[in-house]
Amino acid sequence: MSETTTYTGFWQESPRPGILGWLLTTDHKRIGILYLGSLISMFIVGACLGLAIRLELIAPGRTIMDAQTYNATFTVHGVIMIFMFLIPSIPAAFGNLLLPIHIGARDVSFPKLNLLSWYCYIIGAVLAVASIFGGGGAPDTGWTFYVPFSTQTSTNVSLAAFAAFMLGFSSILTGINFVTTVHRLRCEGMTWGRLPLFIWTLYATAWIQVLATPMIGITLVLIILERTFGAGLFDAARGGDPILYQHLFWIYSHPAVYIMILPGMGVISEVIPTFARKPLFGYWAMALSSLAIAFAGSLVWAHHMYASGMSDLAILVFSFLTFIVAIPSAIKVFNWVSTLYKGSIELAPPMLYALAFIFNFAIGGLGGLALGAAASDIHLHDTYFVVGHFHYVMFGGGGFALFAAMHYWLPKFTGRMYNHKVAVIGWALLFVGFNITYMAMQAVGIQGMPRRYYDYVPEFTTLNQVSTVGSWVMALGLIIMFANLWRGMRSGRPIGLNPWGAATLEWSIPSPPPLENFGEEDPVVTRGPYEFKGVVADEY
Amino acid sequence: MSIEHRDDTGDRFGMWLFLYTEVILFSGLFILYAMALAKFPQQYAEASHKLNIYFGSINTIVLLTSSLTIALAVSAIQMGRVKHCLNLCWVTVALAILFLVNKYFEWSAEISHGIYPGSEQLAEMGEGVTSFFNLYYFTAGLHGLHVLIGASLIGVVAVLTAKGKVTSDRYTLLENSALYWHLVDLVWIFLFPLYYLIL
Amino acid sequence: MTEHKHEPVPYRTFIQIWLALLVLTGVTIAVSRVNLGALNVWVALAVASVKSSLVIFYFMHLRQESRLFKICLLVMLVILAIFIGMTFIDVLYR
Amino acid sequence: MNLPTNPTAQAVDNVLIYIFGFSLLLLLGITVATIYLVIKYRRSKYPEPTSETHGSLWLEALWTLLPTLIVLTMFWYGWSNYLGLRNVPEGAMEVQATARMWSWQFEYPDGRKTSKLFVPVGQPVKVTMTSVDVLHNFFVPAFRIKRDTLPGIETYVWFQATEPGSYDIFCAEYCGTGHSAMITSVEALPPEEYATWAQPQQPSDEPRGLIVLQEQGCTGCHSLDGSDGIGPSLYQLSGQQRKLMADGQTKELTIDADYLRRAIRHPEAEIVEGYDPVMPAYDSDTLSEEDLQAVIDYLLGKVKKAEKAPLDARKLLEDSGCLGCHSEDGSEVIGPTFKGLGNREVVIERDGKEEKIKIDRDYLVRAIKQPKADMVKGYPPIMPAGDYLTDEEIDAIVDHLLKQ
Ligand code: HEA
Ligand code: HEA
Ligand code: HEC
Ligand code: CUA
Ligand SMILES: [Cu+2]
Repeated sequence: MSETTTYTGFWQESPRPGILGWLLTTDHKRIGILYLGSLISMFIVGACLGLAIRLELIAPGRTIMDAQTYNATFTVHGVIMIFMFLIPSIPAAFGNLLLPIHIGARDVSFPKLNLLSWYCYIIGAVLAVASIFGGGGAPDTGWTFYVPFSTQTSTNVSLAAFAAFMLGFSSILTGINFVTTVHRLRCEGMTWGRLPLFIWTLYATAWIQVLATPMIGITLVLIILERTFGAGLFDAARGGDPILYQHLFWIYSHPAVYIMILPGMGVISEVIPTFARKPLFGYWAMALSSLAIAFAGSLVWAHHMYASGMSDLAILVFSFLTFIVAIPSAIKVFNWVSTLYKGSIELAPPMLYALAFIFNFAIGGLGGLALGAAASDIHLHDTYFVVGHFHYVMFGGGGFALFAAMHYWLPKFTGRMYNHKVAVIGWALLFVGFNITYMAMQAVGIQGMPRRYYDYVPEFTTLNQVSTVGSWVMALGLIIMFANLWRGMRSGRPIGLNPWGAATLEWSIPSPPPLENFGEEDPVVTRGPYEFKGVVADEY
Repeated sequence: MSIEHRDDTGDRFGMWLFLYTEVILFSGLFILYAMALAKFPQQYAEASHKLNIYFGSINTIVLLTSSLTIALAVSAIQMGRVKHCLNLCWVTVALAILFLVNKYFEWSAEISHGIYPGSEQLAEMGEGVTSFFNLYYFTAGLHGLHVLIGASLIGVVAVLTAKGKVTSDRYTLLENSALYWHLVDLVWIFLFPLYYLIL
Repeated sequence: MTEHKHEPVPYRTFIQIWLALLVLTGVTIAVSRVNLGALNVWVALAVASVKSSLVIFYFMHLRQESRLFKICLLVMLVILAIFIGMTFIDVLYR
Repeated sequence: MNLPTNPTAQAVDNVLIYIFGFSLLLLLGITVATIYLVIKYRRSKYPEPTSETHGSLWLEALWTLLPTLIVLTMFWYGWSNYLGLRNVPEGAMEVQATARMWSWQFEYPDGRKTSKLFVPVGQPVKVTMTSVDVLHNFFVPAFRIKRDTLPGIETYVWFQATEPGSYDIFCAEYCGTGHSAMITSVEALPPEEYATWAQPQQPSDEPRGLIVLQEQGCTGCHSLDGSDGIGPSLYQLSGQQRKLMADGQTKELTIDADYLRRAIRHPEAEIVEGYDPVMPAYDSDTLSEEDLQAVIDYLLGKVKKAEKAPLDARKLLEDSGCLGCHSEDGSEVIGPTFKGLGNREVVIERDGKEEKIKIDRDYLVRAIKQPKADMVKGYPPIMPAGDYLTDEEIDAIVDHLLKQ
């Protein structure tokens, strides 16, 4: 057993020993690990609910649950996956783990606030779970909480809304922290032009978190007030306007989809150059397109509302702007692909996930174009095509990027390597199962099956069955992947500083990194993040 | 163990970012207001007359003055005049309480007239008026909550100042609380004309 | 990192600003009693903007802060204007 | 082909095909390029990269400009065809639709009300919509039209059926427990047939109360045959005992006219135990006093069903598609033949066990309503349940079959 001799870095070094050393830590790496653990747990809960949804839909009519339970199931599935899994996933877990190291700092600007943000997350998660079991029954509004249904239903909507409010607060605190850190704590020589792309995307994301999240905060508060006072804020008969609710909701929730994808794009922009051993193609285009997505993403929210009764002029404007956001995404895809040109490509597990990301994201994103065009959205709106679209971008994009990040960086933070063969098997099953599941959903959506449907007409049976079977393949892949990573972290072979031969700062310090990251002396950076000349990969 | 890291500018910058989130938070209510005003200009003017302009104006003066005192407190601590600073902080807190007391009387008067969210009487006055008062109560209520938080914050900082934890060398805490307080004032600067002065 | 501290602002400046704010408050109240139609709202907003600029630049020391702070404020205001303005595109033309 | 093209469906399909076509090309291009590059520049062949380039302004400009052009065409095409969905042609027939949890009601210019939307083929129809409770959405996949219905606000869609037939209407905005059951259909009739249908109605042979129940959408939540729905079934109410929750207390009463009146006018006051207080109140504007009386009489069984013209069972078999799978002449098609059915014995599988039974009325009813319950040995389980048939129709069919 080599355990005793291996170095354990921040896992052991701490001002406080034991469990308190974790619960009261202000170290960004430990907080990152806390986040990772909690959000993976939430992911597993949410994913099992997803499996239950698919099982119910294997045949028309009732199979395993009644309509009310089904409605609660997809609501909780959506709330968990969005607010508790994907929004915090990469920024809060890997952002915390890596942001300070990437810019050569000891920690983030506000370490205590960072811990507070994790506690807000935990409180939100606990309240959300409580809302499932509390008095009125699990919330059944869909994750969008549309009025007037959400103000009328007798389920625990207020509690769930408050939970989402806390999660939003947590996200805001992370955002404030990251913007400040990037501005204030870059080490000597870390110019804007030398920031790794991951940091650029985190920075853009953090701005969205700061400037958009409060809008969902006030929206949720209004729902709670409306439920307690019955004031009629969104009731047309009392001077309100139900469509305005949808504006407020999407003003946040559309930018939020870029909170989910941008950091993922950052991860892919780290992984691809490393495994092609070649500088990222078009660094500045990549950096600026991240900011462009963040900015333009705040201009397009009403594309979720083409069929809502909104004015036609608004449809014209928002449809136009929606297409504009697609352009920076296209730039990114083209740049990733051209980075491969004349490289030296190794298909290690993180790279496989990155390539799968590009494919899935392209399908999802191109599907987004059909949704962005006014005429076609009228047919596709609120059908399973939308469900397919967002699983492609959120799971196939955001989720796969998280898995890429886990395969890429977890060895760094645990000091141990997982089994590559098993990782490839898990990846293949996941990738194939994923595409079966969601391609079938897109197809059935084009045929006209509406979403949030407990029951469907018999014509849709076959495709739904295909989709359900696909979800089992995917489940198998996920279990293999998680099991392999877990075993690797516990008992894999120890690795050196730099197993992949990457050029960003974290690879120049021990694995796992020590408490102070860089020791007594702050680092001085003299080269860009993707200059691989002279970087040698350690054997592992 | 870790070397004390200090970045006052960074701390202030973080505070500004936080204030932006507060602005956006309130803006949700202002969006609702703007849309409803565009829809019911007449009824909004009518409803606005039902609010007591004296309460509103006095509260405006109270808040502006409290903003002055807390700004002075920051200058005082910078110049090392701790005693001055403490007095100014407590005056600010007192003004905040005055504001809330005023608000209390104003609201009780209105509620006793049957005007509050969800009331029957309100419903009879027409949709525009209902919408006006709904938004008025929610916006002013949220603002009142911020007054409460801001005043408590300043109270805590004043205690810390008295204990010597806030000094002419490190006063970011006071400065940031002052920033927060100014935000409370800023919101009111818009709230006041929009609700009390629509003609 | 260069530690940047502000010069204390003299009491007198603050008191002058406060007086200006009080005067402006008087102005909006007075203007609001004159019926200008739809213009009333715009005047009220204009005065409020002037008042808030005074608070932001003086009381909140923005004048003394670096350019970064000012740019960020501008970004926030632009986003805010977008949120409000673009919602009007729907509501006014429905 | 000179199939008439459906105007709204065509407008949407053009855009769908255009965007999906382009998307497919782009996806293929990107995927093929990626796979090619990954294989060509694999590390085993090129241990070191053969280029150190950081980018190219030219390429960058190219792939900013190209996507811009592509998406702008998509945008414009999408928008201009969308206008086709909004601009209602002259001379459209106007129908007023009301959505409620979980049923639709259509009101025609002559005041007639139905729960399915009957339209003549070839004429544009404008549906003006509103909702009485929460958001719903009028979605006809076949015509590619969709629009929310909002409480207190009017919205509209238009379409033109070009082929006679029945087209599904789904509710595509989540609205609670019965969301997925909020299905009805557009019944497009040839103009002549529509004209007959739209004739000033002869005094209908259905009791007035039943018509009202269907028009008002009561049957969306209440069954009339004793099966449980969102609300209690309205089957044989007379004399039944009810446990009610009122003001937080439970009480018990026997159903009578007074109670039914209260249950419909003020449903929130007394809630039947075990149900949610979701039933909307029907005031005298929605449900007139006479209609209410008719409903109550009907529910209490005070009206006898008028004698009806006997149903044509042969026609029913044909219309319902039964003859697609079952023959009448003894030949084996997909399912067992109907010939000689009346005096046959069959081997069925029930819960995995085989059993031989004599065909009787009960068995046939079950076979039509729940075909999966008893499977005739040797046939695949593909028969759809006949829940689109009314009880009378099933009765008529069974009578007919037994005589074979
Ligand atoms: C990670 C999350 C994520 C991301 C990144 C996106 C990205 C995009 N989304 Fe999606 N979307 C969601 C999550 C996301 N979406 C969710 C959750 C919903 C449903 C919410 C609900 O109702 O519950 C939704 C719904 C949704 C709708 C509303 C559908 C409806 O309900 O009617 C629309 C409509 O415009 C839309 C559009 C787009 C567009 C244009 C993009 C673009 O950003 C995509 C850009 C990407 C590409 C274009 C592909 C990559 C580029 C190439 C392959 C190169 C070639 C490209 C060109 C030449 C253009 N999305
Ligand atoms: C990140 C976001 C995310 C992710 C990853 C998923 C994952 C899945 N989702 Fe989700 N989904 C949403 C976000 C997401 N979903 C949202 C936002 C909605 C909208 C809700 C609404 O309408 O309000 C939605 C709605 C939605 C619907 C539509 C419901 C409806 O409209 O009626 C369906 C239907 O099939 C579905 C299915 C699935 C499935 C099968 C998975 C699968 O991918 C799950 C795969 C995972 C597994 C199969 C688990 C395997 C792992 C384990 C069992 C753990 C083992 C652990 C160890 C060994 C450590 N989802
Ligand atoms: C949204 C679904 C819904 C609709 C539409 C609806 N009901 Fe109901 N109804 C219910 C529910 C749920 C209950 C049981 C709870 C209660 O008593 O309110 C109920 C109860 C009743 C009862 C009492 C029945 C009993 O067994 O005691 C009657 C009578 C009734 N409804 C008649 C009608 C009529 C007539 C209409 C149409 C004009 C109608 N309902 C429309 C849901 C509905
Ligand atoms: Cu009605 Cu969904
Ligand atoms: Cu969107």
